[in-house]
This record gives sequence, C-alpha cells and structure tokens, in this order.
Amino acid sequence: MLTRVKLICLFLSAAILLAVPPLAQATGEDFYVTLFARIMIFAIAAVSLDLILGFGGMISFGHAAYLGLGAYAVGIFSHYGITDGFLQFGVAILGSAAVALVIGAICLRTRGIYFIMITLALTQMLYFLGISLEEYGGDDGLNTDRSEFVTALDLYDDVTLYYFTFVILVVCVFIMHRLINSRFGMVIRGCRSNEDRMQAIGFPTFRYKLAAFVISGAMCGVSGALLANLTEFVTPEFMHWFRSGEIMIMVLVGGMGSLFGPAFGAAAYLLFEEWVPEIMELVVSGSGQNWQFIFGPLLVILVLFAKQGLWGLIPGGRSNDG
Amino acid sequence: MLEVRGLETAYGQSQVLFGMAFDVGPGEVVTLMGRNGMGKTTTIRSVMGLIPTRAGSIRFEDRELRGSPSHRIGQQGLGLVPEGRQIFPNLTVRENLVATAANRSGSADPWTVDRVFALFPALAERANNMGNQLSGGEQQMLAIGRALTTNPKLLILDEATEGLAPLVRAEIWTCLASLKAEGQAILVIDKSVEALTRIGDRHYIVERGRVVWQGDSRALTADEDIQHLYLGV
Amino acid sequence: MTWLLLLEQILNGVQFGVFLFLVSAGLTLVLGIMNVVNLAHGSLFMLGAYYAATVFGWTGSFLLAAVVMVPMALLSGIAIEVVALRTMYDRDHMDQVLATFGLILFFNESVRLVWGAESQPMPVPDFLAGSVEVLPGTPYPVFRVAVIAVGLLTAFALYLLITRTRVGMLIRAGASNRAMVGALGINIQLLYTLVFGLGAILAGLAGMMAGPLQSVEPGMGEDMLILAFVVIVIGGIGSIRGAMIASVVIGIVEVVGRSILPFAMTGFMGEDAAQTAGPAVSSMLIYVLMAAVLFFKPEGLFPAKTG
Amino acid sequence: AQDKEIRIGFINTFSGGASIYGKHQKDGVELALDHLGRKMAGLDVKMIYGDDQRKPDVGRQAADKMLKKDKVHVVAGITWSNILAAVQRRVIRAKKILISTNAGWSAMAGKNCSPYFFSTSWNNDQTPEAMGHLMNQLKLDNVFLISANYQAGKDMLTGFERFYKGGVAGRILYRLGQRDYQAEISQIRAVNPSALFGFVPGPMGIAFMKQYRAAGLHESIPFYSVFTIDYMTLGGHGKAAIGTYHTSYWNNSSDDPVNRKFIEDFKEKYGYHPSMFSAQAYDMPMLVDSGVRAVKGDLSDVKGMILEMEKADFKSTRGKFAYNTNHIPIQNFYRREVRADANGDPEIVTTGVVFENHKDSYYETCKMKW
Amino acid sequence: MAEPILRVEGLGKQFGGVVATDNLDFEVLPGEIHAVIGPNGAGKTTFVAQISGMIRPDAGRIFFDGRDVTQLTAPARSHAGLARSFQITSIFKGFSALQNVALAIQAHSGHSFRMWCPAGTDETLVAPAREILGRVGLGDRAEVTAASLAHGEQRQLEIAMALATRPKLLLLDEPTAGMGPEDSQQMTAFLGALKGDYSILLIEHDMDTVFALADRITVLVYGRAIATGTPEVIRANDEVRAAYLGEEKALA
Ligand SMILES: Nc1ncnc2c1ncn2[C@@H]1O[C@H](COP(=O)(O)OP(=O)(O)OP(=O)(O)O)[C@@H](O)[C@H]1O
Ligand SMILES: Nc1ncnc2c1ncn2[C@@H]1O[C@H](COP(=O)(O)OP(=O)(O)OP(=O)(O)O)[C@@H](O)[C@H]1O
Ligand SMILES: [Mg+2]
Ligand SMILES: [Mg+2]
Repeated sequence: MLTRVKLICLFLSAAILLAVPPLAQATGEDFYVTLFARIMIFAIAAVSLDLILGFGGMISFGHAAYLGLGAYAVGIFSHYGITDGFLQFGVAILGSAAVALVIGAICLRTRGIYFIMITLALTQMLYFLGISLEEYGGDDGLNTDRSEFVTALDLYDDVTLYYFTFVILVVCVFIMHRLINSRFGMVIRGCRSNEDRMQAIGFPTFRYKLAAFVISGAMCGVSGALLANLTEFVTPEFMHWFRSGEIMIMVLVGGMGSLFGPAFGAAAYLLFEEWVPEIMELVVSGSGQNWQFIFGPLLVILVLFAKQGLWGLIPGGRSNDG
Repeated sequence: MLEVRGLETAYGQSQVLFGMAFDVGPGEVVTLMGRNGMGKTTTIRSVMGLIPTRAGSIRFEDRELRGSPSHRIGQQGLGLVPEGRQIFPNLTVRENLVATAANRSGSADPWTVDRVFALFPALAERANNMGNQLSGGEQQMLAIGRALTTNPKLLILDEATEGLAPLVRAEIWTCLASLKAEGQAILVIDKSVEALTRIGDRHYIVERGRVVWQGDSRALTADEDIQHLYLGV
Repeated sequence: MTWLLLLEQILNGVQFGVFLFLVSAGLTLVLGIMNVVNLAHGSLFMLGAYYAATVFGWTGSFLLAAVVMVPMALLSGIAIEVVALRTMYDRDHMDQVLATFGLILFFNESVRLVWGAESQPMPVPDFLAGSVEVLPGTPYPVFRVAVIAVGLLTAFALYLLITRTRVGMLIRAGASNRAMVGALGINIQLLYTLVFGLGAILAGLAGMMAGPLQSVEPGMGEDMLILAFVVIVIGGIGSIRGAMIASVVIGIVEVVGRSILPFAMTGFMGEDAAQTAGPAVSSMLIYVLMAAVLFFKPEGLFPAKTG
Repeated sequence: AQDKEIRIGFINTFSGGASIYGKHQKDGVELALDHLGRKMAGLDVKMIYGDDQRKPDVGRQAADKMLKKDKVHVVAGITWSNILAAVQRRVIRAKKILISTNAGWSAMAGKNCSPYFFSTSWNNDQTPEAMGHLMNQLKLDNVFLISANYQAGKDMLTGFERFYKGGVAGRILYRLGQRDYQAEISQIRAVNPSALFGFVPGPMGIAFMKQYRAAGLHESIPFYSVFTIDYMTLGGHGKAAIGTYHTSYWNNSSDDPVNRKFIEDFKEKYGYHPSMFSAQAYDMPMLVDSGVRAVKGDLSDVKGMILEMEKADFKSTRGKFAYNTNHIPIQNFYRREVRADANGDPEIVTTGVVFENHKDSYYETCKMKW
Repeated sequence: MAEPILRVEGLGKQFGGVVATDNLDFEVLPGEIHAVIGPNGAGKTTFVAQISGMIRPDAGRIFFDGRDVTQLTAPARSHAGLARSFQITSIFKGFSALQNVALAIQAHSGHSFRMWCPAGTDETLVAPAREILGRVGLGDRAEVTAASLAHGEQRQLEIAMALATRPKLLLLDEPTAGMGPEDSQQMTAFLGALKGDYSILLIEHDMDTVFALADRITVLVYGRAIATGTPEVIRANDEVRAAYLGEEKALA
C-alpha cells in the first residue's frame, strides 16, 4: 500500500496539475498549459503501457501504434469535416482495441525477445502504411480540427482542453487502479511471474493476456486522440519505433509495475526534454542541442541504480503498490 | 584444510547465519545436518562466495577466501554440487561435463568425462541430449559428474541424493565412500541421517544458523535425543 | 523484366543478405548467446565505420584502417560492457532495452561532437574498385564481392567458435546460469567482457564494410539495427546457422520483392497506383515476413536447442 | 507599448541524425545578423532557436512555446514539409509572420497560402522543373526517373515531368531512408536509359551515388540530380560526385558582391563552405530587416511589414528577385555541375541559367486572405 | 469394483530417440492412493505431465472421471478436477504464500474477467486460502513472500496450491523431495489424512512414504509398467528389486 510520503507526493502533483492553468495565465506563461497537457497525454499512454509491461510482463515495443491510431481516428474524421468528439474518441478507442486484438493475437504466441521484436515489426508496418496513405497526407501528415463534444466544452480553448485531459488522466489511473487489484489484475501479474503454473492451476492465460493487451491498446488510443487534439495535426511519426521507445522510457523512468510511476515518468521525460537544453544553453550557448548527450547516460544510470524508477526512489513502500 | 569461523550471512534484512563455524580436514568426510531452513545451503553459498557475507572468516589451505569472487574460490579447488542441481539446460550432457573440466587437485588419474560416464551409465546414454531434457535424477547425476570433472580438492554436495531412486542413491553413497577411500575430502549435506552416519567422519548439526552439536558418528548414533531434538528422527 | 535481370536481382538479394548477416553477426553473439538485448549494436556499427573512415582518410590505406578499427572497436565494446551492461545480464530484457537505448542517444551525440554532423568521406578503396562480370553482360562491383567474402568468413569462424570450442560452451553456459559457471571456477565476468568486445568488433567490421557504399553519418546504425534484430528473430535466437539463412532469405525477399512488386502489381491495378503502392508494400515486406514466420514458428526458423 | 527588441523564433532540426540541416541554416542566419550589426531599424534582435527533433508534433510544440512564452514576432526556419504543415496553422492564426528557409511544401504555395507566410527558398517543384527544362535543352530523351516514396518525392517527379518533354524510360520510387540501391541500379542498367534523373536527398543520396559509381554506371548513364549534391553533402560524396549535374536556385559562382561577401565571411567564420541551405537562411533576417525598417521598428504594424517584404527589396545572395502573389520567390534557376578542382577535390561550379525569373506553378490557385 | 477415476490406455511418448512412455495402461480408483515408482528417467514426470496436459502424448487416450480428456488443454483439465504438484518447485515467487493459494482458488471460482473489485480483500478467496495454508502447516507464514520460504516450505506451498483447486485427483510429483525426516513424516501424515477425500497419484522415491501410504504401487521402467500391485506384492517382486529397490530397502 502507499506510504505517507508517496501519498503526499501524489496530492502535491495533483494540486500542481490543477493549478497550472491559473498560474500560467497569471504569469502570462500560458505556454505551460500546452506543455503540461502534453505531459498528461503521454502520461496516459505510459500508464496504459505499464499495464502490459509492468504488470503483465509483456514487453511491447510497439505501443506507439495505438498512439498513432487514436490520432488518425480524429484526423481522418476531421479530414472529412466530421468533428463530433464522441464519434472520434469512440472510434479511436474501438479502433485501437480492434488493432490491438489482432496484433495481440499474433504476438502473444511468442515470448521474450520474440515478443519485443514482433510488436516492433507490426508497428513499423503501420508506420509505413501511414506514410503511403496519400489521401491522408502520407508523410506530410494531416492538419486536423479539434473535437467537438458539447457546445459547453470548447476544446479550442487550451485551458478547457487541459482540464478535459486532466479528467481523462485521472479516470484512466483510477481504472488502472481497480484493474490491477482485481481478480483480472492478479491473473495478469501471475502470468508475468510463472505462466506455466498459471495454466496448471487452471487459467487459460492466453485470453487474459490478450484482454490486457487490448485494454492497454484502447487506453493508449485515447491518449492518441488527445494528442491529435492538442497538436491539431497527425502524422505517421506518431507511430515511429523511436516513439515506442520513448513511452517505454517514461514507464521505466517512472517505475515499472507501479500505478502512478509511469505518469511521473512522462512528466520527468518531457520536462527534461524541455528544460535541460535551456539550462545547457545558459551554461554553454549552443550546447542545448546536445541534450541527448546528457540524457543517454542519465537513462543508463537510472536503469542501473533506480530499479524501481523515480516512484521507487520516493521513500517507503514497494513499487508494486497497485 | 577448510576452516570456517563466526560466519554471518543475511538475505536483505533477515539474517540466516549467526556465527556458523566448522572445519574440514584433508581426506575427511564432514557432514552438515539440520531441519529445513536452518541455513545449511546458505552456509555453502557463503563459502562459495555466491552471496555476500557479513562477518567471519573462511580459510582454505590457510588462504582467506571470504570476500573473493566465487570463481577464485572455485579455482582454489572447491567443487560444488548445488542444491537443486543447476545444470546448464542449454548444453548437452557431454558439454556440461567438458565446459568447466580441470584438474585442480593435480591428481595422477583425474576424473574425465569417460570416468563419469562409467560411474553413471544413464548419462552416457544421454550424452548428446540437452541438459533440460534430462529427468530430475539424471540431472542430479550430471551435477555430481560436473563437480567431479573439476577434480576438486574439497567436494561439496548439497542434497546430492535428492530425488534419486534408492538404487542410484546407494550407488552414490558407495561412490562417495570410494572417493573417500581415495583420500578425497568431502563436505556433505543430506537428509538421510543413516547414510551420513555411515560415511561421515564428523558431523555438525545446524540449528537457526549456528552449530548446536558436533561429534563423530558413534557419538551421534549413541545420542538418540539429539537426533530427535534437532533432526526429528 | 527479363529472366537474366531476375537472376541478377536474386544475386543482389543474396549479397544484401550476406551483408545483413555481417551486420547481425555481432548481435547474434550478444543477444543470441549472451542473452543481452543490445540496441547499442547499431552504435558500434556506426563507430566502426567512423574509426575506419577516419584512418582511411588520414592514411589512404583501407587495410590500415581495418587494423586500427579492430582494437578501437574492441575497446569501445569493453567500455560499454564494463560501464553499462556488466550488471545487466540477470536483469530482464526491459532494462537492457532501455539502458542500451540510452547508449544509442549518447553515441550519436558523441559522434556529432567529435566528427560533426556532416557525413564523413569514405570512398571505395582502389584495390577493391572496379567490377567483375558475374553474369553475362552484368558487371558486378568488386567491393560487393568482397563484402560477400568477409560475411561468409565471419559466419564460418563464428560457427566454429560457438559450437566447437570450450569458450563457446562456457559462453552458452553463462547465458543460462552465470553464478554456477563462476562457482565452477571460471571467471565468467572477464569472459563475457571479452565476448562482448568480440561482438563489438564484428559490428565495427560490418560498419567498415558499409562505409564505402553508404553514408558515414551519425545515426547510420539505426535502420541497420532493426534489420539485424529481424534477422536474428527470424533465424531463431542463438542460432548462427539460422541467422545466416534468415539473412539471405530476408535479403532476397527485400530486394527481389522491391524490384518486381511494382511490375507485378501493375497487373491488377493501374500503372500509377502500382508505382506508389508497390514500394509501400515492399517496404513492409520483411516485417510481414517476420510476423508470418513468428506466427507459425514462435521460436524462429531454427530455435537454438534450449528447449 | 512598443517593443524595444524584435524576437525571431527559428525552428529547425538541431538534434539527432538530420541536425546537419539545422546547423547549416543556423550558421547562415547568425552570419546575416552579424552583417546587420545584430540590429534591425535600431531594435535589438533576439533569436530563439527551437529544436524540432524532426518530429512534427515537437516542432509544433516549439512553435507554441515561441508564440506564447517568448512572444516572438516572427517564426522562421523549418526544413521538412511535414513540420511546416504542422507549424503553419498556429503561427498564421496568431497573425505572426512565418518564413520558411527551406521547406517547399506545395500546399503553402497554393491552397494554404497566406499573407503571413514567406519563403526564402523555393517551392518543391521548382528545382526539378528546372531540371526537366535543362534536359529538354540538352535534347535528352528516354530518361529514367528515381525518387523517394513520400510526398515531397512525388512532387519532385510531378515538377520534373511538368517541363520534361522527352520519353520516360522507367521510374522507381524507393523507400524513404533506404540504404542499399543495388536492386534499383541493376534495374536502371537493364533499361539502359540515356540519362538518370533523381531526387535522392541527404545520406540516401550519398549512399546511392557511391553505389552508382561502384557499379560503374556514372560513365554510361549520367546522373542529373536535385537536392542530392550540394556543399552540405559534398564532403560525404567525395569524388563520387565528380561529373554529375544538378539544378539549383543558387548561383554560388556568381560575382554578385553580396554573394561573394556571404561566401567569404561564412568560410571565414565557420571554416566550411556554405551550402544552399545556409544561403536561403541568410536571406531570412535580411527579409525581416527590410520589413522592420519600413515600419520604423513599429512591430505592431505587421501588415506594414508584410507589404514591404512583398517587394523583396533586400540584398539576397541570389541577387535581385521578386515575390510572387503567394510569397514564393520568382527567381532564376541554374545548371550546376561538380568538377575536380586544382588538387582533384570536387567543387561545384555554376555553368549556366536554365530558367530566368521562374514562377512556381501553384500561385494561380492561391487566394490570399488576411 | 468402482469405476476408476483415471484410466490411461496405451499411452506413448517419445523424445527423439528416448521412449519416455511406452504403450502404458494405468488406472486410479476413487479414493485410492496409487504410487508410481521407478528409476530416474523412467518417465514418471513425463507421465504426470501428459495426464495434466502439459505434454501432448504421441499415442493413447486418457479418461478422467468418465470422459475422454486426451484433447483438453492443461487449464481445462484442471477445471475437470485434475491438480498437479511439480517435482521442481514451481510457485509465484513474487507473491506472498497467501496470494499464491488465493490465486489457485480464484482459478476455480468462475471466470477472472472481474476487473473492478479488489481481489486482495475478497473473503471468498482469502478465507479458504488461509484455511488451506493452515492445513499444510504454513498458517504462520501466510504473509511471507514465496521466494524467501525455505525449500521445504516451498514444497508445502506446492501442495497447498494443488489442493486449492479443489481437485478430484491429485498428481503429486515427489512431494517430499528435499524434505528432512521430520517434515517428510509430517507430509506423509498429511497425505494420509487426505486419503479418501481425494484420489492421489503419488510419485515418490522415499520408500518409507510410499509403503506407508500407497494402496497400490506401479513400477515404471523405461516408460513401461513392469509390475502393479499392493506394497507387499511389489516388495516381493524380484524384477522390481533388481531394477529399482535394491536389497536393503526391500528387506526393511
Ligand atoms: N533467496 C532467499 N531470500 C530470502 N530468504 C531466504 C532465501 N533463501 C533462503 N532463505 C531463508 O534462509 C533460511 C535458510 O535457508 P537454507 O536454504 O539455507 O536452509 P537449508 O538448511 O538449506 O534448508 P533445506 O534443508 O530445506 O535446504 C530459510 O529460513 C529461508 O527462509
Ligand atoms: N523435453 C524432453 N526432451 C527430450 N527428452 C526428455 C524430455 N523430457 C524428458 N526426457 C527424457 O525422458 C525420460 C523420462 O524423463 P522423466 O523426467 O519423466 O523421468 P522421471 O521418471 O521423472 O525421473 P526422475 O525420477 O529422476 O524425475 C528421461 O530419460 C529424460 O531424459
Ligand atoms: Mg538447502
Ligand atoms: Mg521426475
């Protein structure tokens, strides 16, 4: 269960997220609204990945696929002038789920490195598919309009979009919380620990793993749809394998197999990307562009020494605090 | 030749060994007995440098081993047959025996693959099967053979007869006896008190990570209630 | 297209395949046998190319470049192993993926800092320039022939090392149970460091052979990396033989598919449609192949006999 | 409140594999600022550089930041069409000036054109159009076409064929990022065309040229390229490039003093020969400067600036040129070839004009609306 | 005579050249403990693996509780009432002893697509789990993570998990492997207590346990059953002595 320190961190960060828009506008820095919206969107992606990665032990190197699918669901509709949010998000979720179902059905026959590679491969296929879709701009991508749910909810207002994202993030985390502690969650974690034994005591593991895979994909689809709304633009880039890698990094940096870790990981990664170059610029001007020179080794160190990720560094409590 | 003093080991927070101490002399067969979970295996793993120890000393032929990496310890001539076999699943039986073979005791006619096959014909039949294709017992034989082909000065067996058919068990005990006859020093852990008393020179009874009784076979067989108290026989 | 051309394309496929093997050889060793998912393999490929290109640039001698590249690659490999991977062997693949992902970023930037972002000059060495006539009327670049030779040689040597030598056995043993190998008196740590170094040399070698035909630039390893993984996975992790066969199969599928698909597809769709759809499909071809193989043989074509 | 400084955001690829594009352009910009004394109509110039990592959404993020955080007056830079596509909307909606120093996305010349958008480079089709025209002049027939299988790649072929009148021996679209071209080369040899036209940019181009030469085709089938050979890639090409032809808007050999000064000072400052990318980028601050001076530093008068900038009344490395109604340059295109200089190293020499005052072919479809 | 709960007909399994199971006929009667003994490599574990559905037989059919289960998957057989313990301990190392057992119970209380209610506090799982742990003598170790249980305790956990699936037939592969005399005796007593409630197929090398528990014994050699009968009969059988027991045990 969560220790006090962790709880405090949790409430603090929630408070911060809530306070960002007013603060930003007060200080005229409303760019941070977009930045933190972006953070929360990737947090959703990371949380969804953690379900199969951290809890299910399925190392999917292709999670960017669902980010892209979700985004294209929004993009393609608005390409045809359909901006109804319920429709777009509905299709984003169902579409990602459907694709996840197919990909999962193929990949889950394999294990270990084979699984890593085949998820990667299938995602690359989607990537190239995206590039060759001339109708939807191919590699130039597609400019999109933001979704329209109800007139009250005007996503063109960045702050509204921000809180909209915030709510969805909270919902996703809560869902995840129920999920991993439920019977279903126990099965998933059991499969990670010892799948043969799971079968021996009577679990048809395949269908449970597949279900987890689909849920995770669908949730990531949502974050994709949100991303399309934020950037008002979709591109095959969303599905590039490097992107999958980044989401994995977020999960690991935050803490695999922990409920809140991945969200923190997303924040850490994106803020790093945002601020470290600036700091470097201050130190040596022109050096900002080499931020990866710092980030790479940092990542290695983190993997080496902070096995539980940042969330695990916060004192007390096992990381597996689902 | 092996001299362990005040050994303390812990897994994370939970300490398991509290001042473990025992000796093995040249050509001697010494046994560690005790109920499940008393720290026998942990002792062995500490001696082999497979887990970090907190305190104490492990001297082998007057060289301090404690703290040195396990391959050094192995090279000194300690040959381990670990609990739970731990043979190499992805090597063939023959490769399992060849890979780490050496003549550490510098003996005149060292253990070779063929001698091992002679000892365990079952293995000879499986010479080209992968390790993980062996039955539990075959794996156990392989583990013993593997330790023998390093021609150790001190052979350490942890539950070496676990899961073996009575016949094979008997074979192994006779084999150990003959090794003893050749002057091989042996440290044995086993559940069969009766067999241990037959071949062991001296015995240590381990209880909660320390030695609570030691003596020779006669003393042990004589002392019914010790056996009852600590070994539940 | 004519049969002769088709034949030539198949030859091209084989050549590309052998090159792919060269690229994945080091990875087979590190991933397949030492069981480490080393994404930084691509970076070692890149470093090899840079070392060679630099020395080649200074001295104008390709052989000298090779002579210098080998120890440099070895050192780089050892450095990576000692600093980053040494403690990773018993960790799950996830950690390895991410740590080495970090290494990719690091090396790309380092190369940029040292050599700059421009692509480095590295022409075909004169003694390997020109072409030989392999098929009637089709001259074939000597350098590509050289690539084939080097590739086959590597394959053979590696096969012997792993399957026939004690070192090979110990490497495989260590992959399954390091602690035990150590307890039996083998300095597995040192052994692994050296093996990783060997992997680095192979990667570097591939990079050096790629230099004269490609652009020596930061990040040149990434595309190669994915291909290398595909090769190993299709071939069956840990199987040299599998890697070799998979490479050639992929090479042929990739090259031949690329060259005939557009024609083939003009059959049932318009010229223009085929012109764009063809390449699109062929760019997915090897991934389709991989998915298909793993679907029917989840352990790859030649699963190493670890049961 | 009048701004005491003008803030220019410059988005480009500064990290990762393609960062070379960012470097060459940034260096061009910085040199221009030096030449301007780092002031425009008395206002200090503040440059804000943003890295797009070659990812559209990251570029978009950078633009957002410049608009909202840094409150820039001008957003400039951008190498890739897809990043321009991602960025343009936001900037234009914010009624800020957007200047592409490279990306030649056709939509910006046509249906997406906007008064706020300027290009100091060209429209994607223009350079290959010039090449098509050149091949007509050279009476080349039966030419083989090769290009990359993505949007810009297809634009290139469209542009080429818009002007090229001869027969097409065959065409290949290769995969973006492809590294091995032996298959394509075999195919080309089999067809045995009179010449090869290709759009094979950056590292792909270097690989292709090396392999093309290794196969010995460079003698029998001359290679006419666009965006493949330039001072940015020349080092990588090495001798393999010698004897090839390409078209470009930039007459690097011109004796125009502005051009000379640019090249000399650039070499002086950075120690390498500027590329066309540097030249394009060099023009950006000059263009802005013309606008700022026109409004006497009153940056709130965006419209005033734009109206002035439309006159293209500034010292460009390409000499005098005009802006078309869609703010794409109407400019000359030159034939350039790679020769061996005194000590056998490759150098690029301009050997003639292909087009005078060439218009892009989208401006009719452009409906400017403020 | 009662209808056997498990009946195996002409079962056969080869690994490459190795004949692990050779045209084997075998049956377990309701409530009986039927021990299978035999030299190492005789094919006992393989036999169990085939009954529990982990290995597909090459030939033969398996009837359980009256129906043909030859084609069923391992999970399906578990639901049919077959439970197995592993010779080489196989448990969820990261989970607590309690969670291990609770999971096994969960496997047999309906489908597990319940994604909302926490399982950890679900009394319908936890209560019986505690009860079973108590029965195998791990009551006080419930919260300990399985990895840090001693070998012997892990063996007990194995059994606990098997029991938790409420089986009709227990397949026990060397339950006392690696246990000290005391624990073995406890385990023996415990298995004795199960007699009647469960039918048990017991694989064991510890003859004291076997002779103490078994109603019938089948001796497996090279995958073939060379003898089946009551302990007395088996003791007396020369072939068995030669192949397996050796002298002193038999006389004992
Ligand atoms: N990996 C581990 N982590 C934590 N505790 C452990 C671990 N391994 C063993 N222990 C604990 O250490 C104590 C001693 O274990 P050990 O295996 O040494 O006993 P043992 O005498 O060998 O028992 P057995 O006769 O069953 O082999 C046990 O109480 C066990 O719970
Ligand atoms: N996967 C496999 N591949 C090849 N051979 C195998 C495989 N599994 C088992 N064998 C062989 O089948 C035979 C029977 O093995 P099994 O494990 O059933 O024996 P066992 O009776 O359980 O022996 P023990 O009492 O030692 O556990 C052995 O000779 C073993 O080598
Ligand atoms: Mg033990
Ligand atoms: Mg067995």
